[in-house]
Amino acid sequence: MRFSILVLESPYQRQAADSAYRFARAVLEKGHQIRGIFFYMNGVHNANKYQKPPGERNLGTLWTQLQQEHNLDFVACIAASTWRGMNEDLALPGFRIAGLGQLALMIQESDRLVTFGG
Amino acid sequence: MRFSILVLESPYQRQAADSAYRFARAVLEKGHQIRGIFFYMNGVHNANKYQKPPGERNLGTLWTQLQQEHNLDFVACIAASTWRGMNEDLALPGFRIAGLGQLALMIQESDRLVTFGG
Amino acid sequence: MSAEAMKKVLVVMRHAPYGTFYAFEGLQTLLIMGAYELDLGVAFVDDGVYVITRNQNPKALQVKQVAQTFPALPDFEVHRFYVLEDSLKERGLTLDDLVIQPQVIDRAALAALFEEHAAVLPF
Amino acid sequence: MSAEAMKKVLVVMRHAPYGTFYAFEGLQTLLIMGAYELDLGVAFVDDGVYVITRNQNPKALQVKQVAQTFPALPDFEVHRFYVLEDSLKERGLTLDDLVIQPQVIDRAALAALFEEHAAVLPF
Amino acid sequence: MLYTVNKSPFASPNLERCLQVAPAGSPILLYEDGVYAAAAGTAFEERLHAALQAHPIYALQSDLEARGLSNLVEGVRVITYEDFVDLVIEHNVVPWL
Amino acid sequence: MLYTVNKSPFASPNLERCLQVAPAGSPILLYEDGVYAAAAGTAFEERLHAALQAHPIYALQSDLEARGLSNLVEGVRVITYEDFVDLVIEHNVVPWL
Repeated sequence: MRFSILVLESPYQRQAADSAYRFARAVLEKGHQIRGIFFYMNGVHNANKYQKPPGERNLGTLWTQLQQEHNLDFVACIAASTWRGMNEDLALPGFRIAGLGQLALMIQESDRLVTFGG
Repeated sequence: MRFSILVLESPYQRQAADSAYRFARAVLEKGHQIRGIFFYMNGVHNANKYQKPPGERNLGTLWTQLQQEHNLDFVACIAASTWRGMNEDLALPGFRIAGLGQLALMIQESDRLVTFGG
Repeated sequence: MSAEAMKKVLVVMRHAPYGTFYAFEGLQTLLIMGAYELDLGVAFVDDGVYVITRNQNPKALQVKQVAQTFPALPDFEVHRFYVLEDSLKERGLTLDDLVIQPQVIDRAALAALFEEHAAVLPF
Repeated sequence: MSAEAMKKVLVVMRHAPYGTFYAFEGLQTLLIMGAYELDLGVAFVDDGVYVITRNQNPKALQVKQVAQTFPALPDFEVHRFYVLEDSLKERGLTLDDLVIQPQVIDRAALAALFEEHAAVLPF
Repeated sequence: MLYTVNKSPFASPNLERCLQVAPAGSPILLYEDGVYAAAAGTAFEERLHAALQAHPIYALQSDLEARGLSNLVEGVRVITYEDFVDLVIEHNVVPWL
Repeated sequence: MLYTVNKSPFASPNLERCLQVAPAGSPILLYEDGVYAAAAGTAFEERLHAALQAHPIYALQSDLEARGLSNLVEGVRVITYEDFVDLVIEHNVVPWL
């Protein structure tokens, strides 16, 4: 079965981004597919390459590893990024910045959409 | 009377940062002093110099203007910034990045602390 | 693509406007996704009914008015609107207080609506 | 500076741990601010009582355990701890369930506590 | 103390919890989504009416206007940000976030 | 549909609202701070007990463990993230955020 995931919150303020990451891992570990993960609203802060939580899981690094291991499609919403000061230069490898249309495509091409938010 | 303000949320997800800005403006318009504004937790995203909400108030610009007009002390917490990928290079003019001790000093040297959060 | 083949997506608005930006971002989602081959609906539930009340004026907040865009949504291929009856009543609101006239549904109808949709997007 | 001249600051924990990071950041605040000339107290109210419950194990979440640091706070010059009686009762908790033994206070005492403090920091 | 509440009474128990703690006479300020508690005709009106017997209750004008709320529970005092500043000068703040 | 709830029942009406909408038989998943609803001995226990007559109710193990919750309302089923994935495969999701 093919999943897409929508993330609406930044790391380190609310648990949503952590939950989304763990859900994504579990989907892949069970042998299912992820069509894409769309980072929207404060979710775009997940892509920040300078985040560095001392002595804890770095959610940015975890996302990038997950993306690279499984060649996933990670999209940070371009509008939400522009509002919040996220851009290509600040983004971790594996994240692309593109429009909400990508979320529409993910929904079209998935069996399930699961949203994690505030 | 001397105020300090604590901001716990980023712009554009919840109203807290907008409310803090308007409260700060009102304090100054009434002729009172602001000892400092401390940006903590997701509040550090207020300092992001690339934020660009199309056709709306740019809270980063508004903060910078306010800081410059009144020579205020704006501090983004260094720990919260490190976690979230905020740093000197990404920060707007007028924001400095420093420790929670600055919040302690603000509290010591103010008559009132007002917190705006999620 | 025929309407029957289009995937049904329901945006559920449950947050009041302005205090958070969920309603604003849900609206952006509706405006964009209508351009894709999706059969879009939107349901106003709990504080989400406040998203479409009349007379909103956020000029002093310097943010965009949210409600005014909803009447234009049919031009963006969003044609199905629902509001939970109990949510209106709890807030003392009637359809006259709203900028659009969604179909008023009860809780059982809302649950049935969820069943009909391939994806439910919460805002 | 004498204790009498020190400004009294009350950190109020009202959020449960882990679902949000308010409790974690409130704790960081206590750890740092004790080094300054402030007379610090902390009150656990509503879901904030869950911040100091025993047996927390967030290893699977890969985040730091919050409760375990509270017993060390006196070393950081935080000496006053309060918990709202009704908040404990509502959650079926007693002092035995907590990692520290705050002073149990009722609502009137909490309100009086607010009055005594120069600043109230909500987390 | 000035107790401030920024959440809708339909989405959060914060105002109710705050009212249980605030001693009679303490002013309550509703702002952001907290102003929905001031709207007349809702299921919360009776609770707010009771609270008004014990507390001065203020609601922030710009937040009311943004949300299109003009028909308010009788007794609620509409104030500006400048009045908010005056209240904070008069009373220290308990932010019930 | 699988209804998912991530807020504490003491800090949000979300679980109550969700239960009012979810038809009998629909599974409910508690995760993040939502797992506090599964704790035994709280003021919410009776409500959850009633809900268990109508719904299978699941709580996420890692979120329970993080919060030190092991004494749960009888009938709540503790599941892993992998079980969560299975539930989503079986049922489409209504996230009651």
